[in-house]
Amino acid sequence: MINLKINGFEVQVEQGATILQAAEKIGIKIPTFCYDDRFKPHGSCRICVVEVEGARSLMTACCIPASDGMVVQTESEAVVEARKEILDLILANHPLDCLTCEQAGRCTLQDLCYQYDMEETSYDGKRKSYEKDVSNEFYTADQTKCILCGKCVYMCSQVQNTDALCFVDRGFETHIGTPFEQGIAESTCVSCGNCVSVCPVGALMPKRREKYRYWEVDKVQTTCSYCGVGCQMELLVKDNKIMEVLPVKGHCNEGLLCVKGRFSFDFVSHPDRLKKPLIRKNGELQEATWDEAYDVIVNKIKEVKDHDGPDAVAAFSSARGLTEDNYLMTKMMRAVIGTNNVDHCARL
Amino acid sequence: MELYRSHVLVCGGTGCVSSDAFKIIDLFEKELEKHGLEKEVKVVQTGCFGLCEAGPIVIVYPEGSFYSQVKLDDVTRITEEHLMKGRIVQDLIYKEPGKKEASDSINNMGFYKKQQRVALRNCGVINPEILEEYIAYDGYAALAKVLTEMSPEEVVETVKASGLRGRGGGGFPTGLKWEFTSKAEGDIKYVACNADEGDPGAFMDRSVLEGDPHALVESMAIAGYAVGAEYGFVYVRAEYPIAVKRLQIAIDQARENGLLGEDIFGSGFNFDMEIREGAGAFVCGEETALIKSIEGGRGMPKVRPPFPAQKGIFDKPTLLNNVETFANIPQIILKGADWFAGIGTEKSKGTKVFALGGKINNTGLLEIPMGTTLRETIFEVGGGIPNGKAFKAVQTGGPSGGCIPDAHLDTPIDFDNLISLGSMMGSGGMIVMDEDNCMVDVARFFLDFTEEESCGKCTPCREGTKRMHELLDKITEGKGTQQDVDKLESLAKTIKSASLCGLGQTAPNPVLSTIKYFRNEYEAHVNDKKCPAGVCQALLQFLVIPEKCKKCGICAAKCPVDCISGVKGKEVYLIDQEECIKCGACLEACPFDAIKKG
Amino acid sequence: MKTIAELEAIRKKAQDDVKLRSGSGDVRVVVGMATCGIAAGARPVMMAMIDEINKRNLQNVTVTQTGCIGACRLEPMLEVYEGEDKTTYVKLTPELARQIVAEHLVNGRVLKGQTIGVFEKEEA
Amino acid sequence: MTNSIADIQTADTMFITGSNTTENHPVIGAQLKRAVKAGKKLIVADPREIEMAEYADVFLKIKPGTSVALHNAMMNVILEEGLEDKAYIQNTTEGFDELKKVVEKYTPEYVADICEVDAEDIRKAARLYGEAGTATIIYCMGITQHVTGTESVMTLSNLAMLTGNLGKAGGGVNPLRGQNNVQGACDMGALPNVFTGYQPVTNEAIVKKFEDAWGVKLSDKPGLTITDTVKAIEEDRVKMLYVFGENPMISDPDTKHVEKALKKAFVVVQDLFLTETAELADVVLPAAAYAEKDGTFVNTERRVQRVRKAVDAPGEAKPDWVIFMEIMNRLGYEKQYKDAEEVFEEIRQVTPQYAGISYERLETKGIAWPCPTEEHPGTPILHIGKPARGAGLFKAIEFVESEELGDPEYPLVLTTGRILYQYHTRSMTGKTEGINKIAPESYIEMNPELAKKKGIKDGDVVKVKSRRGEVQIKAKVTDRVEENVLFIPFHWSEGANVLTNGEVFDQFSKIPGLKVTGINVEKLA
Repeated sequence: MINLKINGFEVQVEQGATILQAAEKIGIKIPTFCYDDRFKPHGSCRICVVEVEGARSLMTACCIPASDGMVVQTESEAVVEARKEILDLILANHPLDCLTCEQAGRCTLQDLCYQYDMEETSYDGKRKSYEKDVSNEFYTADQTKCILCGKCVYMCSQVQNTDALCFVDRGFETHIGTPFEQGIAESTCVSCGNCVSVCPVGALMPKRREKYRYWEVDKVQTTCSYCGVGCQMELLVKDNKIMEVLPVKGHCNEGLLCVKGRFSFDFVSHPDRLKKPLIRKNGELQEATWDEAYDVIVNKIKEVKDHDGPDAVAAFSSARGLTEDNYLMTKMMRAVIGTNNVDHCARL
Repeated sequence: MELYRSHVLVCGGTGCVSSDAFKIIDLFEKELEKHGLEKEVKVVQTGCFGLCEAGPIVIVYPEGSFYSQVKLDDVTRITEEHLMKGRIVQDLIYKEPGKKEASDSINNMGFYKKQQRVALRNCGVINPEILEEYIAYDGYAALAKVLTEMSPEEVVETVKASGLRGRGGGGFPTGLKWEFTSKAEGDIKYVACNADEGDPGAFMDRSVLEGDPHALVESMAIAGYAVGAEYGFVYVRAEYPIAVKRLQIAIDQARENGLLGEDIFGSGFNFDMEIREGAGAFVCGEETALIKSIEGGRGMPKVRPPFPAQKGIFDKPTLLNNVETFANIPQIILKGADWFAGIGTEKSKGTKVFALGGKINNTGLLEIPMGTTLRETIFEVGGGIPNGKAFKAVQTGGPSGGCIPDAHLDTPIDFDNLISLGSMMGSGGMIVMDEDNCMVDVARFFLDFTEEESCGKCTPCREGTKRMHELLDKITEGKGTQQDVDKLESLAKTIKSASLCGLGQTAPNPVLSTIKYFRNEYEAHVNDKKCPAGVCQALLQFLVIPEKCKKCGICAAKCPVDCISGVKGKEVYLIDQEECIKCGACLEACPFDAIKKG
Repeated sequence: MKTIAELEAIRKKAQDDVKLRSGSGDVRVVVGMATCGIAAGARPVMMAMIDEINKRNLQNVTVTQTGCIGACRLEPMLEVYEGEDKTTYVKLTPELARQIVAEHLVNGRVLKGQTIGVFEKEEA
Repeated sequence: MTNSIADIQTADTMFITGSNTTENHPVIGAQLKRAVKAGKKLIVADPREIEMAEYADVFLKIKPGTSVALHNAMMNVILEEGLEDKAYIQNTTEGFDELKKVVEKYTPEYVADICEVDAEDIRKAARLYGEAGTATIIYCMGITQHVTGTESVMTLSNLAMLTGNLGKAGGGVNPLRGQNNVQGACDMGALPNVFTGYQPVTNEAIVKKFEDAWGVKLSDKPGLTITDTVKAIEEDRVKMLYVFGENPMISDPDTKHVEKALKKAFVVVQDLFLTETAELADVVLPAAAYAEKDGTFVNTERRVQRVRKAVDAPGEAKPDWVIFMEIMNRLGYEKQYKDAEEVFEEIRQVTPQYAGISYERLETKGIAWPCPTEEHPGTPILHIGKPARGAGLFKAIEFVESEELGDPEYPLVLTTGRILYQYHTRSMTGKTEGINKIAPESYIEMNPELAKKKGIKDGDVVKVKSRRGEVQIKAKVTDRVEENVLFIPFHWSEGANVLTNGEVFDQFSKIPGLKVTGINVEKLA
């Protein structure tokens, strides 16, 4: 175990824990843009710099391991000065269109500028400007807004392992692109949207079906309804409608989703959804009330049972329904109708 | 081997090659054949002699006659006079600056006298493409000694005891690096050589690769034995074709002769190596970026720890030194740690190679003992400032070094002194500036480079160098204010302390040092809107001195934009400052020095 | 390479070749190689000299050439410099050159018969 | 799965067979790729050169339907080279000698011809698996959807037991579940032969237990599987069919048969949309989607996780369990449930594996069953120590060539599967514009050589015939498949299941042999 002092508070952590993790342990928040515990430490953005007694220069809390006897200041004058300068530099090269930016409310840059009272940049130099890549069906990439934290690149290469995104060019010209700058549609991108989920600013944004603000939505955590992995996710709901799906770090998905879970939720609010029971009357399926429908079904069940016995009724249950749904379906068949003729498509 | 009475050494370094060295060699061979001397006189292509100023260079032994700026036509004369009749062609012999008569022999030239060549000892002496010549100068004796008489631990100890420090810039004790790597856990380990010399004007590594490639092969094998590695990588920039070619030849020769490969000198030790060519990104000189590049990735620096000694190439423990560092190793092994530790200062042992450039007479490569003062280096070895101009500053350590003023010229050169002066040793660039240099402009020039070469990974370096550059532009264009200077200073400090790698942490040095030592020049720019050195176009002013003006009108006639008015013979001429484009044509034209620049 | 002996062998051989680059040895042999000397046969004399010196593997002897020494009638001639002392040999042949190496350079015995003094006396 | 998703990434060697992981379980695929990048060894066996193959140390491009032979050959090599775990075999298994006898003749050379792969590669694979400290097996429908599916799975557990890779971290035999709650449906006894928690309907004590719990008399006669049911309808043994959230018209083999059956019986369909199946129904009931109800799903690693209501169901649509409850009530079974949690509480009572799981515990994180008590942390890895049934039983299995093949009229092999962008019968993914732009229509993958022979170019519409029927779809010319093998995704109505065989089944699991169908292809004149 390692003992160190952060802002005067003693804290004990495992060998190898970073200063950031040590601070988190005692509830001290150190700002980050580029940090994600799923990546190899890369310390790009430098916003997490802290002052370590005896160190030649400031140190990045996200990748420097805590060492015994370390004395750390996370908000000292030097630190705040450096953070403000870094924010100043980022703002100098970032469009200040927060009024219309869809990331507003979920933007780390916005939050930190608020925290450190950075109203505007003190520079009036060159700003980058790139054409927005809208070639992907589900998200857009606007390098003009990118702060080059590198999260998308590392997400794609180290966690999702699709290697579609990379750094292009050097110095001030550096930007995120795809190999040979062919555009996302032409790349190996599988539209998982995991890069979008980690973008701290509005550079990578989902293509929205309709307008909403992040502070307008309710968040409901649930389990994905596609394959059997059981990814955890958050449904962002506005006006009784799903606006967006965001990944949640669950047991099995480590905060990842695939194209289906992340972007294919339109079916829920699709106009073709069945809204009333239908009964076939002289060859046509026609709308009916629940009572009518239930009567038809119940009478049919009775009739068949009386005439041919319970085993003349069969049911296909659903591998897509709830556990509870399946339980009552099997109970209905076994306990109430009296047959074991229940199966589902596990085999298909 | 044939016996010759005379050797003609022709410099085959990149500098001289670009000025016809190869043609000169061919011509010498033709001429000698013509006179039936090919059996008596041998033409040898060597590495760089260092004094590139004087290239192409030809040295004739045994006399040691130093012919400079040799042209093709001179070859015939040298052959017929010197080689046939033994009459040295005096008018082609190099004359040192400030000396009347030519120096009789290379051994008596001031440029070489103060030098002590350890890393460069074979450069300009042997033919780098002939293994035997290297061996003749004790080549591979050190490897033989190490493999047959010493344990790996003893080798590490020797290097530690020598006090050698990394010549790539950091100045980290080499012996410690070797020790860390040898102690690191790992079945496979690597030795790597950083030959990605990025500093503009610096070419000491190139010179060793071109002039003495076997020295690198030998030392890397020694290092491999010491740290327990069986394979080495040399990372050379592709812009060094001759270096790559000669190093490859050396590697092949070493293999053919069993100096690389299995069971070297019957010791059971195996070692082999390969060249990896880099695309010439400055940042790839940074060790973690270099490793990424060797692995085939984008050259971007990585956070340390872990250090290469723990997790380097392909996450295996890796010993990484630069060319000059390695070039010292065989001598240390042969002559002993004490001999090496006897050279230099308390904390910086041995010699250091510098690439001397800028406003200096002896532009070129020189190797001097640590502790030599800047003054000695510039005025004795370097031959002083040309055209009697006054010295203003010397910038050491490449584009991210600081500018040191006259007041500190008597500082003995070593790692720590240079840092305390706000500069650094770097890989040994040394650029001299005289009174005609504007220090603000100089800072701008270097920022131009570092901004371009920033890898773009971390915010302070990527965005900050750009902004520093823009502020310097503003100031040199006369649009700057005192606030800009202050902003520049605080920004520079943040970049220095918050950047990820050495590039960003040092990039502000030119700015900080010039502000520190030449603040007055900055103030002149922002307050009086003047460029004291008269470099910054926007701040220049050409004025007619009335009392000197003879009303001849020549200036008006020469002015390309007709902004000079006056009446010939009647009234003094006047320059319209609004219109003037500061081309200086009038100044040159005026026969009476009646126009001044200010 | 499997033994140090192999390396040593190569080194010895190679050193002979490059030795003259190591600048002036303590003993310098200067051969007159102006038109007169060459006409009189100085070149074979010089080559014999060099050859003999290398055969006997004499270190610290440098053979250089010079222009007309000034007594053209006595060519081919050469001068042996040892520190301050200078011995001038004249009317040489390749054989004599080899003798000079054997007697003078090795055993330190000057070949009285061939020195310029002797000839000048004869002429007087 | 015997082991957890997190756990399989810790194996020294992963053997992925019959699973196109990166397309069908993308998030697991990503994690496995990362494991390989980190130095884990990977063996992939598949008829198609799937993405995972690019990461494999050994890729065995086997002929469809030959896994049993391959697995036997791997065991043959393991025994040949003494790589088996003798202690494990001694202490925890039965039937080893018989296995040994059977696999003897499955030498790599012999099997190389059956699977159409290189014998050396089989050896390499066997060594990678056998020499590894821990080795895990990951499989999917590519193994099960065969006439010999269950046997093929048995050969996999033989392989795992032979090398002592069962019941330990980083080992195991891990089927990846295709749908969000297959596991839950099975756990709930949505199978003709078991109650919840796999308690057999044929066991007197069990039947008694449920009779007491439910307060009614129960049948102890195993019911009909889906495929049996279709037959039974044709033979008038079944008159009424209740279809809950399924679309057999597309997902089931030999859809022409299915259609006949659905038209014949009285059919109730309960779904989100008017599916191809619903269109043939007599009554259609509108159900609530996952985002419109509370409950649980059980994922492929047996982890029970919460599903939560985010929006209201459209119109009069109701949660499925409510519908079943209301029908039960109308049939005179009075039990009422006020919410899904109350249903779950009853599940706990009758299902030992679920006894310790409650909504309260699930609020913060999912729990993997078996979880017998409230204090029990759950069981991410099964069979620790020894297999659940006591001693692990080796089942020696012989390879049999699929009957689908060898018919000169249908000389080519068709195999089926899913693609990344579409899901099952597209009733959900088909509603997303972007998805349909990327994956708009059905197609058939064929090898360039075959295409050349047949004069077919990439993008041509071709006619694909089997004994069951024919489809006309676009050709995608690619060397992902071998010359005599073709692939059609089953998502589309004009897809694979028009051609697949609905009559021959796996003798144990009754799974149809979807992955091997004899077909012929020709260019559309």
